[in-house]
Amino acid sequence: MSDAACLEVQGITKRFGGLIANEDVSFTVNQGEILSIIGPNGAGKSTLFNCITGFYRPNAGRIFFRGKDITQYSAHKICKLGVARTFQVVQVISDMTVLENVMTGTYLRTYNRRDVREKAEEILRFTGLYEKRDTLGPDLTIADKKRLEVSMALGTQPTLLMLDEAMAGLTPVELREMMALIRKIRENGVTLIIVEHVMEAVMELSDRVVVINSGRKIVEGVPAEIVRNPEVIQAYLGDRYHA
Amino acid sequence: MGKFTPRQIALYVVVLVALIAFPLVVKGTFPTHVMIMFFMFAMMGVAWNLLGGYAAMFSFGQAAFFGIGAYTSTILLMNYHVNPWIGLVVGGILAALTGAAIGIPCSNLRGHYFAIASIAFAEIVRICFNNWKFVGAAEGLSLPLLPESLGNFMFHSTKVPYYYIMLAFLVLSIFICWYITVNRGGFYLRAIKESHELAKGMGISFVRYRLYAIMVSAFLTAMAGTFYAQYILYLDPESVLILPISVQVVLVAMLGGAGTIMGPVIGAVILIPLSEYTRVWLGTKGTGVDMMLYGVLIMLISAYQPKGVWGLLTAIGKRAK
Amino acid sequence: MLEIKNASIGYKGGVLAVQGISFTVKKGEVVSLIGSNGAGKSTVLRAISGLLRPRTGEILLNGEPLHTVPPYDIVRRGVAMVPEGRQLFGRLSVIDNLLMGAYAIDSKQRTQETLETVLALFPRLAERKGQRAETLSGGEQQQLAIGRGLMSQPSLLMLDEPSLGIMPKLVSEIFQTIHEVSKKGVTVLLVEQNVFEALHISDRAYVLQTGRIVLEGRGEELLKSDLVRQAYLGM
Amino acid sequence: MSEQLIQQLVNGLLIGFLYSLIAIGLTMIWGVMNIINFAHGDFLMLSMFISFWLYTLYGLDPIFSIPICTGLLFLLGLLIYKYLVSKVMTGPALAQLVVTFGVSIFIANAAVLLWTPDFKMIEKPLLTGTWSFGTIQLSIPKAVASAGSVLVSLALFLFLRKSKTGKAILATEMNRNSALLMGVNTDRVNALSFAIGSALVGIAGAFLSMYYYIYPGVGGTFGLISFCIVALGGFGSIEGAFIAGILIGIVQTLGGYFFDPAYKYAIVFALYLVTVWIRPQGLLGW
Amino acid sequence: ADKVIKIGAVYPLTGNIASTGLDCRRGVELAVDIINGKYPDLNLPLAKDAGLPNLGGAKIEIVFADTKGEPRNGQAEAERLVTQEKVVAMIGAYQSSVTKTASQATERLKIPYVCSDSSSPALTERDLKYFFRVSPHDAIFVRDQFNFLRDLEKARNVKFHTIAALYENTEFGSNVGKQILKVAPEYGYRVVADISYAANATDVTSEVGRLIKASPDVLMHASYITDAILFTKTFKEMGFNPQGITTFAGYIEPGYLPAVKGDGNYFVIRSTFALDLAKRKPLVAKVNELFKKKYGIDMSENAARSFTAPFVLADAMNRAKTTEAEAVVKALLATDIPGDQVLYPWIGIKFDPQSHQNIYAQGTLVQIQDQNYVTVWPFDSAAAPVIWPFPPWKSRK
Ligand SMILES: Nc1ncnc2c1ncn2[C@@H]1O[C@H](COP(=O)(O)OP(=O)(O)OP(=O)(O)O)[C@@H](O)[C@H]1O
Ligand SMILES: Nc1ncnc2c1ncn2[C@@H]1O[C@H](COP(=O)(O)OP(=O)(O)OP(=O)(O)O)[C@@H](O)[C@H]1O
Ligand SMILES: [Mg+2]
Ligand SMILES: [Mg+2]
Repeated sequence: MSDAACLEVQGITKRFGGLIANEDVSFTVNQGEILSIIGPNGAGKSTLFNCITGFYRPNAGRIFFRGKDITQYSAHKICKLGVARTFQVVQVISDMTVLENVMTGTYLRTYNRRDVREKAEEILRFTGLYEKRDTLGPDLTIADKKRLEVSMALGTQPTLLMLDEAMAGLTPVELREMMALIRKIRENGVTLIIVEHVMEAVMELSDRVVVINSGRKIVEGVPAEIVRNPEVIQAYLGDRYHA
Repeated sequence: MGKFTPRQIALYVVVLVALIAFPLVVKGTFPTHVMIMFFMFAMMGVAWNLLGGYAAMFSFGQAAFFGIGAYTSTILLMNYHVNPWIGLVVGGILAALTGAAIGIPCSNLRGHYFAIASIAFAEIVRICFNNWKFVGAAEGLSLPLLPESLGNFMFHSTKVPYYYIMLAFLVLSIFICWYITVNRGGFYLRAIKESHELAKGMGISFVRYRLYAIMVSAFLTAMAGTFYAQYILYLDPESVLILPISVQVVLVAMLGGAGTIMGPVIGAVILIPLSEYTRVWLGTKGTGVDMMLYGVLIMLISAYQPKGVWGLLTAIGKRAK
Repeated sequence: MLEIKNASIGYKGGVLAVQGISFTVKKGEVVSLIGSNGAGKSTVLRAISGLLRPRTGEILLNGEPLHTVPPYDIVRRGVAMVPEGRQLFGRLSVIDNLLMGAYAIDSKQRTQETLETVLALFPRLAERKGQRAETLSGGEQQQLAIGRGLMSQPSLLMLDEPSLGIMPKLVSEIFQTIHEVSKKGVTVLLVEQNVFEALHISDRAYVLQTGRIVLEGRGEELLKSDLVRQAYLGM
Repeated sequence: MSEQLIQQLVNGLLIGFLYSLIAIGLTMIWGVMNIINFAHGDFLMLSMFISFWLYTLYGLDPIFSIPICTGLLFLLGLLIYKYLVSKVMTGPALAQLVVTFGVSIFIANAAVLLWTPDFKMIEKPLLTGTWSFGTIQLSIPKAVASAGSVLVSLALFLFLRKSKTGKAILATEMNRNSALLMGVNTDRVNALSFAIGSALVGIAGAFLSMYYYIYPGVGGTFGLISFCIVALGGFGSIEGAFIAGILIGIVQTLGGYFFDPAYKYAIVFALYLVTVWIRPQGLLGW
Repeated sequence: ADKVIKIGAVYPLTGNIASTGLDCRRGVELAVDIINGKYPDLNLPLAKDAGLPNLGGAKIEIVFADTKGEPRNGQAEAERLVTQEKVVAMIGAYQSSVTKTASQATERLKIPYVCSDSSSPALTERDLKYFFRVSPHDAIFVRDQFNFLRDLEKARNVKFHTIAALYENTEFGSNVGKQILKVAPEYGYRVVADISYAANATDVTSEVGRLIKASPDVLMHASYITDAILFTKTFKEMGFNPQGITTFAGYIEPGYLPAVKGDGNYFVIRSTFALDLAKRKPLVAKVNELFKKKYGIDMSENAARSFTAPFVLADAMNRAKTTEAEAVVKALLATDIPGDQVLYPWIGIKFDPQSHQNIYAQGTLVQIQDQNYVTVWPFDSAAAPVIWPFPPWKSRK
């Protein structure tokens, strides 16, 4: 295991009854990089996410986070170790304001109420939601909700941030903003794994891409290679993508 | 939340002063008794609120904690001559531990499953106490009469000291719950209430925080139980462990406004005097009309003012500004 | 066919999300509503399908008022909606979800035929027939939502961000499907973030900004307009 | 000894079937609307009183008052849904939980006012007595009620699974707005489910009135146990409630027989707690 | 205006056992009518004069209060009645647990309390100064039943070997159960089944199953009314046929017989009162007539029990010539009402100076014969011979 490895996934298999959602998936995420996971709908990306973050127990395989075997850890413990995530369907706390939502995340590592508040405000400035800090969570637009979810995850001060379709449903302008935010997060030294169908974002952001299909990893490589891979085109991108 | 305007602070101070002055102005045991019952149910409502209002764990089993508090201090006093104040703390701890013991199997239960589980748990406790010789079984326990003093937690000639003790308990409970809810615990409980998934994703061990909530709630409720035992000086399973007590607590919190600090207090100030005085006025007719009115009130408030009376008051307050 | 006249729409206890908008959709057209998040697009669709009521103004379908009809009858007038966020029946199977889509249709035979068409359109759904909808992957769910919308054999189909969370290969297929559906005579009202694809297949489009229509025109035309290029295509 | 064991098993089954019959109405309401009807036991009591008065005033045997009890309880369900429950459907969960408490307190005390707290019993119902199979005694009315329980459960199960309305009921429960978009009149569906749930307990009441005493508090323990059954079986699961009812009947009877009758309900509640510890969604819940 | 003496009465007038509370209340109200009015042909204390002659014809007024059957309300209402309504004495409560807290409150307030309707032995083991009990308690009742069995053995030349104790597990039943277990060996009976159960049980087949398995000669059953009805039905259904069944409380509630009709026949029940006493005691007939005139129903056991307390209090106050508590307590201690002035087959009313329990109180046993309560023991005051052993269920119509 290299020093640079932030996360190492070894031979993960996850079954739901007879259905194999992940089969023997292995890959490594290096410290400070952005790794994208792409693949057809139902390929098992979210499942993989859930296995890594402790929401599912894989049937086989092991997961190491910064050298530590976290395969059997529960979700909240993994978060405490420094892995934060967002959900494919946005989740925010509906009876809290934006600020309070972020404070909830921030409480993970900070105890004093005032410090928590300051830190949360700082994060909101960073993510550009500061102006809306007193808005109730559900009153935000989708774009802002996604941004809030990222802010909440940042509140837990992760070293690895995992985003499940954080850019779905954004307008091109919003997409640009989100991409900028993700770059900024990376610049702060956070490693990122993103699952995304928005290829623009995948192409521009990722250092490396892992492609899975029917639960198995089919290829891994830099974005430019991936989009030219016939298997990927056939299974995922479709012919029109080049157009 | 967590911040008070000067006007609010002034209001709370005025109310508190009025409550402190009450026994000096209004003499008579019955009004004092009604106030004590109001404080007691308000306290239990506040404790329940931490579970039901903030963490959406709708417990219908608070009577179990109430009973454990009452029984523990009484048994300690009767069999081992332990001072009731120490009994109060031991009872609270025992109730908290019981809460934890039941909280673990129930920690994955949501919504109604939790509600039913809490009923089942409280019924088991009731049935066991009802048959357990050591705690007097169905016959109950009469407390030994100690000389009247604060140290003995017992007064025979007047109810006024009970009044102040219960008022102090209530204020203490409100403070504890307020403190918890404006700090990490409150944030975490609300996150858990929103979604277990979300909470886990934010590093919140929902099992642990739900347990904390149960334990604090159980401790405070058990305190009320010890108070009850010292106040009535007799207890049996039928008077401290039954479902109607749990239900009363829920109603107090719900009608006042669950999930708000003062809601249960408002609920209690309406419901308790209402039920005490309707019993006095209508109860002797033996027709149950008082209970029918009570039922109608509950239906109307929950159907037409589902945020509780506190919700109504804040709405009015906002409009006034 | 569909006419929105000066409609203002808002949520309970909130301010107006849509203010005095008017637009029309003619029979057989594909019309897109585009606009940034929170512009009020979904709100408009909700009002047409009856989930929300306009506070002022009216909504007419074939000249008859629609805004006084209860939502469950609107379907029977041939209006179907594929809502934002899929909104499936989580514990029903894929097939049962599709059949619920045909709830308003009384003919068993027609239902069966549509079902076959839809399954042919989304082979993935045929594969997962018996699976509970809530355990489908995000994209599978989206497919199911669209399929369910088609099951009522609508004359007006409204789609709220159908390409959200769909893999690139399928995105084009979905727009292709919409195009085909419209060719069969179904009128389509489309809300999309994927502005490029949406405008491509649209006959006409309206641009919504903070609850008002700021621009309208033919699909291809709008693709060339500066406003759209800057704000929605990010060029 | 083993005869007594068989007898106890039979008794457990009989009470179990009755529990199932009482509980499926509750699971229906609960599953579809996500509302615990705390007045369920009181509905049972009302139905028993209806049956009693039909017998006393018009000499109608309880077996014939089944349709009337069912119909009247259906109406009651409709009214309560329309004027109370529908108001809290979109409100806070707690209000939903509490509103039926009000109904329960009201009905129980109104019954006292109308009919006094005294005990009543139907004197000579058509169905009475026991069948003897060797040393095993089988109470005829209980056996008939059990058959009724099986039929009703089966009918409801098929109705929900197979009929269009049944599916609409399930769909409404899962996603109200979507159901609306599919053309389901969700308000009517909710009213219908609440009414059907009430009607089912009406059937149970009519059966129970054949061999049980009747007074305003009669629903208490039955209500409490049916909550347990419904949760044990899994909310909204008809099959679950059916199986859980029988299970609880048997456990209660055998527990009382072998262990200690004083603790038999404690055993039932403990069984519930242990089950949900292992399966938080109940036996057949989701 | 006439002087009025206020006496407080706490009863469960609403709630689960309201029917019993209302029953008690009727007895009390009739007693007050008799005390306050002129009933020259009634041989009851103070019946002949209007009011209390020694207190200038003062009238008794009862202030009722509802406890809902909850101990805390017993206490609160007792206190309220004394401090706010200014009652000078207290009666009632029915449930022993409520009587406990209510009498505790009056003890603190130094107000006399005369109870004639709670049967927990513990009530008169507390050495309270102001508390008196007229009626027999459960320990006495239990002994009565054993005495009955012994008398029966002698009279019929039979021998019982085994008994079963069956009792509901609230305070009343478990008290009785405890007594049965304690007393049985003294009489040489072996207890073959000791079964306590929940009074609100929905089904009691497992309890009866255990009884059948134990097959005792005699069953002793302490129950409330719901379980009495349920057990009767289940005994019949499962064919439980011991030689005889003697019972407490539930089987004599007014609701029992109307509910079970002929199935109630033959059960032997402890009682302090039965209408057939009228044969020996004309007083009973006269009082019942008044009762029937006032309420349209026959006097029940509960009503008859509660009926006595106002007389005892009024008699003591009349002798004390004051309502002042110490004097009334003194007069109560000196109470000596002869047996012919009470509604029950007692020797009379006289309180033990220490425990304040009426030492003359005793029970009788009635049996349901042809759906009537008939006094069958003590044998010398029996209205009819006891039917024993019970005919098996199969042979009944
Ligand atoms: N709890 C579950 N039970 C059964 N099957 C499941 C469950 N969760 C997921 N699946 C199935 O596993 C497969 C992988 O699902 P997953 O959500 O991981 O896909 P995905 O790659 O995230 O797809 P998308 O891009 O559409 O979100 C899908 O076919 C899905 O139907
Ligand atoms: N359920 C609701 N309650 C209150 N306000 C709402 C609700 N849903 C949306 N809004 C508000 O209405 C406005 C318009 O929202 P709408 O969902 O119609 O936007 P949209 O154009 O569809 O955006 P998106 O692309 O995010 O779906 C927003 O300001 C939003 O905050
Ligand atoms: Mg996914
Ligand atoms: Mg939208």
